[in-house]
Amino acid sequence: MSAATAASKAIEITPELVAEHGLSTDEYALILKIMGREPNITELGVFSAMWSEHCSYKSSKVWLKTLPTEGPQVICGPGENAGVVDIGEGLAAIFKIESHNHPSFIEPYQGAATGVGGILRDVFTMGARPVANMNALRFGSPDHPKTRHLVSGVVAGIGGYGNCIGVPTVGGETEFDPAYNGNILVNAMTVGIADADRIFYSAAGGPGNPVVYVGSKTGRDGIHGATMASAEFDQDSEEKRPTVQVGDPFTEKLVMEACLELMATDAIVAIQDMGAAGLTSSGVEMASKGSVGVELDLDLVPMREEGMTPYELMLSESQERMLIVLKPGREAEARAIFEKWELDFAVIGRVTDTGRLVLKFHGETVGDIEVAPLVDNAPEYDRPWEPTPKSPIIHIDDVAAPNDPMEALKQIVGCPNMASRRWIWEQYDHMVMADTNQRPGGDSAVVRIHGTDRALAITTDSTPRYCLADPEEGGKQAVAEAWRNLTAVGATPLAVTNNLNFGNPQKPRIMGQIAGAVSGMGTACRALNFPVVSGNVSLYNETSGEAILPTPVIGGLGLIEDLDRTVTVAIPREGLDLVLIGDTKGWLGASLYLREIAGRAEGAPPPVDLTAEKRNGDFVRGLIQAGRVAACHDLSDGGLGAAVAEMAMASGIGATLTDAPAGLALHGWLFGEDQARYLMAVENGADIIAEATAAGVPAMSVGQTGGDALTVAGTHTISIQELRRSHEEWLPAFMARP
Amino acid sequence: MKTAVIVFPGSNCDRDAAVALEAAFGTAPAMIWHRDNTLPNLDLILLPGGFSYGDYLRSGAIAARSPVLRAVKEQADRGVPVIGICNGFQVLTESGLLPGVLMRNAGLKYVCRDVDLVVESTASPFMRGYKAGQRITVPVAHHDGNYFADDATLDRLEGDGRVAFRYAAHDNPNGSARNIAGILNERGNVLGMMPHPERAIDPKHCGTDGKAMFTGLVEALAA
Amino acid sequence: MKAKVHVTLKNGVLDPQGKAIGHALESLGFNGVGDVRQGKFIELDLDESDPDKARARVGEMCEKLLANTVIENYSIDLEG
Amino acid sequence: MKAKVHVTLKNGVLDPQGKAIGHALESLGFNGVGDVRQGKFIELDLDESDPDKARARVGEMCEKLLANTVIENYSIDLEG
Ligand SMILES: Nc1ncnc2c1ncn2[C@@H]1O[C@H](COP(=O)(O)OP(=O)(O)O)[C@@H](O)[C@H]1O
Ligand SMILES: [Mg+2]
Repeated sequence: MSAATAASKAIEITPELVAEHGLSTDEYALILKIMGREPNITELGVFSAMWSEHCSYKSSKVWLKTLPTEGPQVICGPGENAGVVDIGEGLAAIFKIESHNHPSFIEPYQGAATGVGGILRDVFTMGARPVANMNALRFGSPDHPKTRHLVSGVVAGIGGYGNCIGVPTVGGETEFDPAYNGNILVNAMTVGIADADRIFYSAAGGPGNPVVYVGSKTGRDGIHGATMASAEFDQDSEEKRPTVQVGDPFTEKLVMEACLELMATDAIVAIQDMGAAGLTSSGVEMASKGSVGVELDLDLVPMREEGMTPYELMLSESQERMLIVLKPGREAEARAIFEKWELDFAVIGRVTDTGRLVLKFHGETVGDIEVAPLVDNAPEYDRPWEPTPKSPIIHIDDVAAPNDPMEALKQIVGCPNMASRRWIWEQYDHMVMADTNQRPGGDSAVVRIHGTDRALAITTDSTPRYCLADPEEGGKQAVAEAWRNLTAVGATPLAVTNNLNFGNPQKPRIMGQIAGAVSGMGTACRALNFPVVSGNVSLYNETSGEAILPTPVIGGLGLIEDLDRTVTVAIPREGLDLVLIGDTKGWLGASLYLREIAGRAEGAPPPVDLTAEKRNGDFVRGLIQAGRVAACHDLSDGGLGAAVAEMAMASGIGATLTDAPAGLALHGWLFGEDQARYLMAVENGADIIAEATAAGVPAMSVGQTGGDALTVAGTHTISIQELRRSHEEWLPAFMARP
Repeated sequence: MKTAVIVFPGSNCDRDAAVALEAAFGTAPAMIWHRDNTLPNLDLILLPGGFSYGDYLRSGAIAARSPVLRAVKEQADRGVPVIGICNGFQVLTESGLLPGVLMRNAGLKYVCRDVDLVVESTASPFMRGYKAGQRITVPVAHHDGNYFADDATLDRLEGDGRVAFRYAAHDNPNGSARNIAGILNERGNVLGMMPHPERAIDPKHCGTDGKAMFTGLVEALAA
Repeated sequence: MKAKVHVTLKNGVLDPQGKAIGHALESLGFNGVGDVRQGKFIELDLDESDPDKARARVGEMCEKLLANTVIENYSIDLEG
Repeated sequence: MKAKVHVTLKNGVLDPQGKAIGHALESLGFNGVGDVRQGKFIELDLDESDPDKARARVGEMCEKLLANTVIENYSIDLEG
């Protein structure tokens, strides 16, 4: 082996050290085979990072491969920093979702903030200007002593980062469940827009080309606690080094502007943000994608702290850094741009034709690894799994009717999982960039494509209680609901990104949830022409053996061709007909009603009929795009009752709703969660119902808009004011509690 | 008519402001980088919202000491209209062009929402498009918008008719003294306000109640 | 040499953060907490070894940037 | 009695504020300023006259509210 530095040589690679790096004995044996010798500590660190679940997707890859990723609209599917879809007129939307679950539990503000920073980088790395942020959040029970602190920190952190960088946070979702007590979920999504012919990729090329480091300096942020605590590394540090990364949105804003400025030239060969595993993953991925080698001189890395070792430099997760391969001779031009933005700029290495990652430090070679096997031979496991046992189907007759249906409705719209999220989104600048056409609170956020009358619709969705009961149907439902939310604003759904949040994949039961959910997602994406273009996997969300609910979060993106032909959930005026699209059977299994009112969390979730979804959704979208719908809301949690209440609360105009059709109990009518349904307010209900019937779409007249109350079946009534009080009160009151 | 938007590192409403100015004036404003220490002769200068220098130390503090601010001050002294919106208002108070300070919101949280404003004074070019007493709805989006000055200063501002906008009673989003949302300098050519009129020029975004500020400015400057 | 600067709000200036901390302490069950004020504490490394010069220099920094003297006071301690 | 609490970032934790202040001082022409770190300074009035009890009490306040002990250290001085 070539010379290693004293520092690296001093550390003996013991089985304990290997284990601390999260590598199994088999994996280590493979490393020995690839290296043909024992790795030094820096090399071990590189393998450990690249073969981590996070970077290698070793437990999920076999399943992810089954997802549909193609379609005429797809410019770039999974595998790059983010997915790219064609949105017409020479533009592309670039988007992705990513989790920062564990760091946000440890330090909610910084964890969430750096999560937003990371996903923003993934998107602008590809040449897009970010135009919207979303966030999908799951917290523990409201009664859990940590919950309030976590909600407050996470929301402040997401706002703190997004507000400062000036990208609007336009929507998301927030749920509470005791299953997240020890593992909250913070999934952040960013959507950006780029010229379709100016997308930047990460494949390095051109041996001899300079490898450039830009952005913040490297510190010891986020280097794995377990290894850092070992005495050899940290002898002179009196306080245990925090592994928490601190975000600097101001610097990120500068990095973003500088990168976009450089991208307007033709100086870039490849560009890659430094995310998880920092310089290691960015360097290795750029080399691997381009089938080239990279040689880095670690002395040239801008450093924030003294005495940093090659190991630390390669594994640091300091934020707001990028790696760029420039065309030859373009250094000065690039440097001038970064200096204008007062950012560090350093040529730290070269592209080579050796196919090897070579690391130099103090004039010696401290790492030398062949890139292809490091990436291609990364472990991949087809882990054993058990299918989730089917839950029983719950019949309406077995579910108690409420004493007072309007009281039940009031309770449902005010329960922790349905209450207004205003307290959250008012802390987010959701209007900066002046293109937010639909603010948080509706089915999808609608963000205008700057300078045009076209827009993107964005949503995130998952119903973990369905996924727990039936991962396959739950996976389908998450996709279907995202597709429906886009449809409900009149958008044509284009593609999805997804964040798979699960427990320990080494448990066959959990692996069964993953297998089921991914399979359901794939089925739904295929049926709805809604390919997956990017995503992220977060496993091991368990504490003391207690796993989170299976939570496959779908981030959906759709296109609106004409902003004059989009609708919101708000009932705009009196005297409109309410038309319900889709079949209502009164499915109460795994429903909110069952849990919140009947106090039972059980039963099979509503089945998803993808043919009906597609047919009903296409019909509704057609009407909206033809300008024939005044307001529309898809039906999901809380069913018809919750939907009509939300439509009324959004504008202050009430409605009367007909009684349940013959043979259906009122609580099934109001609170059943049958899928593939929409409630529309329209000018001429009879015509629309006739057209629907002709098209084979179930449709029925269910009432009229007007007044300042909600009245059902002529007798049950509640004022909008009272509904609103219940809906708006819970979250601020909860957050104000000591 | 020549207008300019000053861009600091961390400004993020600069584009929104430029769109609003271009819509009203028909020509795009000059985008002036913070390091420029000389300015061309201008008819209107706008300091945009955002987080100049990350709003580190104090909101607007570092921007207020940048070279370009000296040049802005010179033009303000010559009577050129200067408007600071949100972070721009913070820069104006930090630089001494306007009295008082903008402290952390009373609720301590960032707040982004529509607020109802009352137009108080129409005695400046900025307010020409409005009627005194008019109520308008314009969004706010800030963490430090809690206007504070000593009582003597507040009395003077009110006595001199230099309160441009107030939050409607019961709609004060940040705890500002006397519900103050925007103030003028003595000469009436410098306006600072926390709400964002440039976000309210388009029915497809946040309504149009901010438009009159820009169209009024066009008229006032042409007069 | 190291300078430690305390920047505190002048008397009579409202302190929303201090007030909120006071409230929060109370609701956490800490009784008997009176006034709470929050200020800033800034540490600077200086390549100046003469204490008088250092003090003058840091004073200037405070006047020009570190404190908003309309509402804030500052004090300077030197070390090392 | 009065408690003065200093809350500072732990070593090695990035301090974006301090960094920005350092930059700003430099561009204002102050040379020779090295590292700048910004922390919080909190003053509390307590109705407690026993220093040991006061210190314990304020320590608890720091752990529970005043400091984010994942990334911050705190120190307590008592007066009066
Ligand atoms: N964390 C959040 N950030 C911003 N907006 C949120 C957040 N959580 C929920 N929202 C908004 O609240 C509204 C209701 O959310 P949700 O009930 O999940 O909608 P849906 O049932 O249509 O998917 C949506 O407009 C959503 O964007
Ligand atoms: Mg919806």
